[in-house]
Amino acid sequence: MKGLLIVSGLGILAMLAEIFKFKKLLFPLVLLGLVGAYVANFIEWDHSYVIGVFNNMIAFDKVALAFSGVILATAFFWFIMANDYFDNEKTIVDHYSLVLFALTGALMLTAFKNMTTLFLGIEIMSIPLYVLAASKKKDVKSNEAGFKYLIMGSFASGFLLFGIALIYGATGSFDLMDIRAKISSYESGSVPVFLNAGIIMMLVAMCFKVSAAPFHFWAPDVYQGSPTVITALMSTVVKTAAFAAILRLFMIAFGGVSESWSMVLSVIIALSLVIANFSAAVQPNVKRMLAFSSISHAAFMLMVVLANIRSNASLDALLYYSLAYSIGSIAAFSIIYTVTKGGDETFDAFNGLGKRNPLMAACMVVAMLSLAGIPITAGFFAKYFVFTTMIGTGYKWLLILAILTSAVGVYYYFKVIIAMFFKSSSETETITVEMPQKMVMILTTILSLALGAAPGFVAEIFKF
Amino acid sequence: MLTGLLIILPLVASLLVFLAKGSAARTLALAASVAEFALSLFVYFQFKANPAAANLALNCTWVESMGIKFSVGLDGIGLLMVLLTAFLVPLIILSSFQNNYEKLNSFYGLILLMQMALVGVFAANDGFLFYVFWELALIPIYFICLLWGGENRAAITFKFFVYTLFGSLFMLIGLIYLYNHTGLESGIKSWAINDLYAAGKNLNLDQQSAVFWMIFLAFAIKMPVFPLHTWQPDTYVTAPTQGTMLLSGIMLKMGTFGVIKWLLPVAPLALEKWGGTAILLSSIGIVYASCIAIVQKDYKRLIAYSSIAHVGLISAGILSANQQGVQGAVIQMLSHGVNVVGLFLIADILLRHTGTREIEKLGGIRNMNGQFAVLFLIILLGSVALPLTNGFIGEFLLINGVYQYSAGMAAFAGLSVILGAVYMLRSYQKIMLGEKTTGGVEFGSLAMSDKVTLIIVCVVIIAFGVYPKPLNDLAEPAVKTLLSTLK
Amino acid sequence: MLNGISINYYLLLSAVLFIIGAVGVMARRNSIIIFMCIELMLNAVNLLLVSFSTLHNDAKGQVFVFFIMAVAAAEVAVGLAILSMIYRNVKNIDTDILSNLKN
Amino acid sequence: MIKLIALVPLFPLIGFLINGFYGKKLSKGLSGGIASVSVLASFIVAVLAFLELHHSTHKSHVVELFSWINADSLKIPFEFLYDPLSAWFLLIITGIGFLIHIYSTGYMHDDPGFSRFFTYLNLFVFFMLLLVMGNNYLIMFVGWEGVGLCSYLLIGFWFKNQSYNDAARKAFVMNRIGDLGFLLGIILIFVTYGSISYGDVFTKAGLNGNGVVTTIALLLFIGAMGKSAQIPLYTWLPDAMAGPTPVSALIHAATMVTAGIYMIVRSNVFYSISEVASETVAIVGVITALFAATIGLLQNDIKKILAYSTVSQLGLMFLGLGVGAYSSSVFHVTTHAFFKALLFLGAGSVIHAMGGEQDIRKMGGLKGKIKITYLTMLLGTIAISGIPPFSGFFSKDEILAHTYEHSKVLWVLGMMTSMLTAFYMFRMLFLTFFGKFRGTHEQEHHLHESPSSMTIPLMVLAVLSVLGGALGLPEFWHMPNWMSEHLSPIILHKNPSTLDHTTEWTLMGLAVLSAGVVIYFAHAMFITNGVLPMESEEKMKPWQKLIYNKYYVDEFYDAVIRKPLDLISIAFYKFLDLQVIDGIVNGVGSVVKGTGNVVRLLQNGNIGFYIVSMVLGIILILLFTFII
Amino acid sequence: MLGYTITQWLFGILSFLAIMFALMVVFSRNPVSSVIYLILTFFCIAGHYLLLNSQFLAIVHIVVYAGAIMVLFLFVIMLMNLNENTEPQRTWLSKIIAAVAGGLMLFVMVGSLKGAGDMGLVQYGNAQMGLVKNLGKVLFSEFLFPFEIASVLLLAAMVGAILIGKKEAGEA
Repeated sequence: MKGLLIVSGLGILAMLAEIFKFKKLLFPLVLLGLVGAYVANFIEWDHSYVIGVFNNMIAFDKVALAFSGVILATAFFWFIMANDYFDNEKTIVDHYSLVLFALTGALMLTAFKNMTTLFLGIEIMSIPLYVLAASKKKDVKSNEAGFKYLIMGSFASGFLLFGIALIYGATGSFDLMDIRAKISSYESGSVPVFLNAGIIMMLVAMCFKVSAAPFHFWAPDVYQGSPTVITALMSTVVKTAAFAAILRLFMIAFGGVSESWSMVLSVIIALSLVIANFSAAVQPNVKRMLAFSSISHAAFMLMVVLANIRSNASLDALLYYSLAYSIGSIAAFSIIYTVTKGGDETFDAFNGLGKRNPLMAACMVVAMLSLAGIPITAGFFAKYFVFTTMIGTGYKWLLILAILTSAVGVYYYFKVIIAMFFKSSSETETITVEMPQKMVMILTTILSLALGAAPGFVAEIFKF
Repeated sequence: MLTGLLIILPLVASLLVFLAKGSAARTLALAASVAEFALSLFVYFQFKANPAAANLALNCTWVESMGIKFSVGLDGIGLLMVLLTAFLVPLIILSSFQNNYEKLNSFYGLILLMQMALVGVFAANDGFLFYVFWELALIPIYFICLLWGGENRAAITFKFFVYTLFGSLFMLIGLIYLYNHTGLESGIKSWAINDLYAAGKNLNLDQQSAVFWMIFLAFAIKMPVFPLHTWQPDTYVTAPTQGTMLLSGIMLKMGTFGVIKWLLPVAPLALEKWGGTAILLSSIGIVYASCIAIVQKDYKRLIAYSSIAHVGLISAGILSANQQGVQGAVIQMLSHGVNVVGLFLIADILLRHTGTREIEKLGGIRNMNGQFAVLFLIILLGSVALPLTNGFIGEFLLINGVYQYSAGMAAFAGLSVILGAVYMLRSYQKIMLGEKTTGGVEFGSLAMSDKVTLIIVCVVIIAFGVYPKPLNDLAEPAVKTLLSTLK
Repeated sequence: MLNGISINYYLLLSAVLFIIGAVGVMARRNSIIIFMCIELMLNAVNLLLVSFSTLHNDAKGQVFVFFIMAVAAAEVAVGLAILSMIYRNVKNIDTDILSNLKN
Repeated sequence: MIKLIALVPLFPLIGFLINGFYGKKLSKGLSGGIASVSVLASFIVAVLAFLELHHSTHKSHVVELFSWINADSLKIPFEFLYDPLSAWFLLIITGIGFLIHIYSTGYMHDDPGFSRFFTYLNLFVFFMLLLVMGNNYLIMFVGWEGVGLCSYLLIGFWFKNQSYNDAARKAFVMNRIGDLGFLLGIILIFVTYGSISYGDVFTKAGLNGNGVVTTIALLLFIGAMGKSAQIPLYTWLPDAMAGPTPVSALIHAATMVTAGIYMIVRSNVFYSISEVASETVAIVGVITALFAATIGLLQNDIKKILAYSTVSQLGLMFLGLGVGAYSSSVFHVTTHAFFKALLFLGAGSVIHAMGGEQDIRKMGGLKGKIKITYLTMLLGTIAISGIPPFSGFFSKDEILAHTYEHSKVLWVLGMMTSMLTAFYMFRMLFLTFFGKFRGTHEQEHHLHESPSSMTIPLMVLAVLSVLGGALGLPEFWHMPNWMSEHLSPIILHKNPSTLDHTTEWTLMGLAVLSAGVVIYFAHAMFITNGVLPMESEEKMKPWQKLIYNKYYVDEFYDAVIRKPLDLISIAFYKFLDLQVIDGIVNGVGSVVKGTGNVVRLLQNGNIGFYIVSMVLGIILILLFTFII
Repeated sequence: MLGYTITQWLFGILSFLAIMFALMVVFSRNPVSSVIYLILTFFCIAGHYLLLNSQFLAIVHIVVYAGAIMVLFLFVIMLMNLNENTEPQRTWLSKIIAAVAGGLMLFVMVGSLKGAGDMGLVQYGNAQMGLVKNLGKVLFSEFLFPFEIASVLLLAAMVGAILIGKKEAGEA
């Protein structure tokens, strides 16, 4: 809870900076605040409320804290990486506050206990992102990205709301616990049909947020058009939050009626795996490639939701996966950000990077290996956890499909590596990296190796 | 403990080498690998003196919650494989003295890293650890091939990488499946090899079959077994000679070793049901590859195909799952490792001295360098399994083992005895004999490092052909215990 | 005492409105109209919520509608701002023009 | 001495190593000397050991050196067996071997590869000794393939000539075919009896029924076919004449090619158990004998003639084995070793004199020029033609006698063979040494008798081939047949001749008579009428053409085996491997890309379309969840 | 009349109008008229609210949508003076597709929403429920947290709008 308050407070503080002229201090302040929020999480950990506050509107239980921990950590790195995105004197404050507000929304999504908070969380997270996506005002691509994101986002929230409404109609409540109780109170058969309809619609809406096929269309365009750092934010923080939300929603509210949505979900996963990997394989543009890859990763995480939502194992899996994926992406994006400053976002931008900046190339290799899921990077264990959760279930075909497609996945991740070490580029002067980005690269690389070396801790987190 | 050292040493060495500059890296790498060899010898004598007393095993917890342990140890077979690795790597490094690569430090660093992973694979006693090392071995070799390979290397090495990765993912699934069935009574799941064995035995036939094929796929691709072999010739040809040596000399053994240690004991029922099929595939591979080898133009490619043939026989022997077969396989793995390294070095020497490996373009080298011809001949005889060369011991045991499984299959597989002679002698005759001198190029005398390498190889070939007892003494009891677990 | 109307009619009505909105989004090229259609969809939802809240005789539904309104307002504000910016840049708000990001 | 029997193979090995490593630096005399002495040394050891064995009552001695292969039940020690059979072969190998070494010092004197030659030769002797001394089949196999290797090396000794190399390779590969059979036989023996040491196997031989024994025997015989050049694996031997003549004498006449006979005698138990096997042996043997003999009739290359006669003689020996006359066959091996070595060396000396000319059409009237060679070869020819009391007569007669009592048909064929033999051998003799010289002038000037280093071995061998018959005088002469007595310990089912004397005498008479007639005929043809072999094929009658071209067997093999193999291989490589299998693998990749490029088009950047597809997705989902 | 009660008549008429106007929103060429039609739709919906005893909500609805949002729309349209039928039309094909999609969607929705009958009728009994007093209670007790956090939402929207709207340095 305190974490949430601190972050939203930071947002407001950022706006005050405009008035009281301490913009320079903002950067350190924000980092400090994030650390503070993190600490707050730790303090709350032991005596974390399982029952929510504010009439059970929101509850920072262990799961919530864990996920918000992931989000805060990612955000921490993100701010360091993106620090020179906030250089423009005029807009610095707005950017800071918007990002922080988005973070607030994300944190809400990890902890909501009520449809209202879910809905508000999603919107609070999305609306600033619509703006940020469009924040390169002179750049038509950026505008278009923001616009598309906005239109499709609100269209999706339309369905979300319709679903909520139906569920409210069926259960007479917005409270997840009540809904769950009500659902379980129905003896089978007498469940009003439009309850399921509502669940499906919410599922659809959430799948849109995590950009699973066939609701993924916005992702590539928006990822490409937005400023790289914002793309990074979307593919890490937003995704993690969305998954925390899905986990919560389906674990608490709809866990009881999984048969009504698991079939649909399996199809969605299969579609996402195929479409994402296949179109990523032929992408010349790195950011788009990563967009598709994020879709396939979403599919992997959804598999956990599908496999067994109620077990600790799947909690571990999802948490670890989002952590590994976020760190990997941050590393990748920080490098892409540096490399593509020239403007060229195709793979050729990486040609000869192995010579031009070995350190960066090495980090990129680790990041790519991690995203591709090769030992002993974090990404490997992430996939490993997914497999372990999946293997018991009846979705063998999905497992096989996942393997086949992840073999395809290796292809496009290695295209980067090949470009870096194999292709030679026209310009040969070394690329210089600013200190902050360098720090992020190194730290994230080390982290993804460390997580890979010692993945045991996640299992220790949830013991209830 | 000692095994742990065997794994750590190359790792540390590789890091040092990465930091080293220029040709210092080369010497350092050689020194390190020799040290590793010495250490492995020490381990060998420890083991020989008293297998029980020799403190080889190393068990530390890695991921408590998932039952993953960092547990390594060596039985006879593993020790042999480690010895092979430790013996070949110095040779490989030595053989590279004549090639002037750029970025020496990364080159040798990667080789040593590879060695670490390989030793790990051969020593792992924990299913998960095994898989991790297995994948780990893939990365250095990928970069070796990608950075120092021949033309069109990007596509080819990539194909190799994805192909093998694809297989090993299935293996992972198989292993996880076993893992999920461990600890039925204790309730505590574990990756320990014995638990996996037990879990495997408790499965019914269908489950075992599934596991069998999933795991076998990975190994079959690595070896490679027909018809999963098409990545191999291209990769061998494109890779730098040292890379090829690593691939064929040691890495290939990962597959066969895997079948012995990680496949036979976990799925005995499936083996009875499907072993025949797998053996058939292997045997087809033998004849098929030998035939193809006959018509090869590029000598390196010829060796690549011959290697497919050899490994086919090995896998057939293993899958026949009897003492002679498996022991023969172990022996043959060693011999093949040594011989093929020799052959690839020869291919490299040919290229360096004459500028081509095209069999048709070569000829009459015997006139120019008799010594080379003799060494070549000896290695060649080793690979056609002439008695009193190391190749023969293994081949005899293997065919013997396969025969006990099915006489017809043995006869079929035995064709390699003939075909091997055909393509090897044909190529030897075309390259070395005859009047024609190679396009007027003077072949010249061998460089010291090459000469030393070849001589060492030849000595080993003959020594273990005449007196294979040390190898057998290690292999026999280990194989016996392993097979006893199948019952 | 007036007798009531089956909830199904309200469901039907709001579904129809919702879908008309959706069709609008699909069928029109003018971004502003598209926006309005989205508003229409939201209103359909509102109607549904209100009818449910009356059905359950429970005010939560209506309260929720307030939040939807707030969000709608916010979205519109941001959306129109973005649109006007786009208009400033490309002098056009036709969605088909805004399709440079593709493939 | 028997304890030290291991010395016998050791000496040649040492010789081999010395020559192999330092041969280049040594003077010719020295390296040749070392080689010869090493063989002489082992000969002496062999003789001493032989005497010891002869006097001792205990007839078989096993000397274990070290344990070689251990795989659970399969235990293969590296050990030697010294019993009458191996003892006898030791004598032949080392004895003849020594003579031929001496001869070679002269013959190869001007060759640049002098020391290399002796290296190979010593290696050969070593392996040959291993072959006959091993106490189990695998060591025999070691020697078996070892001699194969040496024969490969020696046939291709002049490696600059690719056709020689082809011959060498052909020999090796054909032997390999046989070896595979042999190897499978060995394995079957192990699988059946759980051991491959002679002692264990032979004691258990009868136990497992005839079926398996037959299989074993036939598999082993396949090996023998390869090594001893029997149909269908004989074609390598004539080509093997590409090697230096001493090689032909030692390897392709006296020793290596008789390995097959040794093997079968060694495993006589199997053959005496299995009717089928021994019948096969006999039939293959006699057919080969006749077949090769006919080819011999029209050959013009002096060495080729000898080669075919060797093949046919070997066939005769197998006939003997087939009809169970094991000792007789060994006897014939011995005598054949004498006179065939003699003949080859003689031929060598002729070639030497003719300055490398091998075509008898270019010779003639040499008897005046090279007397010793002529005389010795004459004796050899008489011996092989089976004229009493020369050695060939006795051995051949013994075999034929046994054949007669076994089956008349085979006997007839055998007789025909020996008649043909007599004919073509005398044809060769007459054409070479009689008549007038048909070569070029410089050849005529160049003609000279070979150095003593070559003639002495000739003389020794001549003596041996004259007196060799004493080793096995017919029983019915009431004289001791030393050979059969000597070998009796290792032959399990002896079949002493049951013929009555009259038949014996008639057979003998017939043999002599026929030989005499044939020789007279030959004389009439080549001396009196001075018929010469035709220069060109055109004038030949069809049957002559057929024979002259060796029944086109080589061409046949080429068409039926070699070419198809190449074609299949190319098909495998070019089509199956590159197109189909790899095609599938790469196909997967391109499919992925193709699909990717299609899927990519969905991303057409148009919001309207995106929304529509979203809606369609939802529709489908709802449809499947609720309607259907 | 015709066996229908007043309410049912009202419901019917309002629904009919609402749908009519909604359709007009979609189909009318001129953006301005679309706006007007949308406002009319909102009025109908407000009517429904009244019918459903949520008087306060109805007022707020009118104020927020008709009063604020739609005016904003109108503003923007004027600003860009799209006040004529210049909007390029979609191709017939895509229009048809859209229509078909809509039809299908209606079909499946109705299909998936049927069987709600057992929920019973909407009873217009409690006239108190929709009053400010009532709603206020719920809003400030149970929904306090969302109410507060909604301020963040609005703040974010505001900042966003400003960020987008304000002139950058060096902008005309």
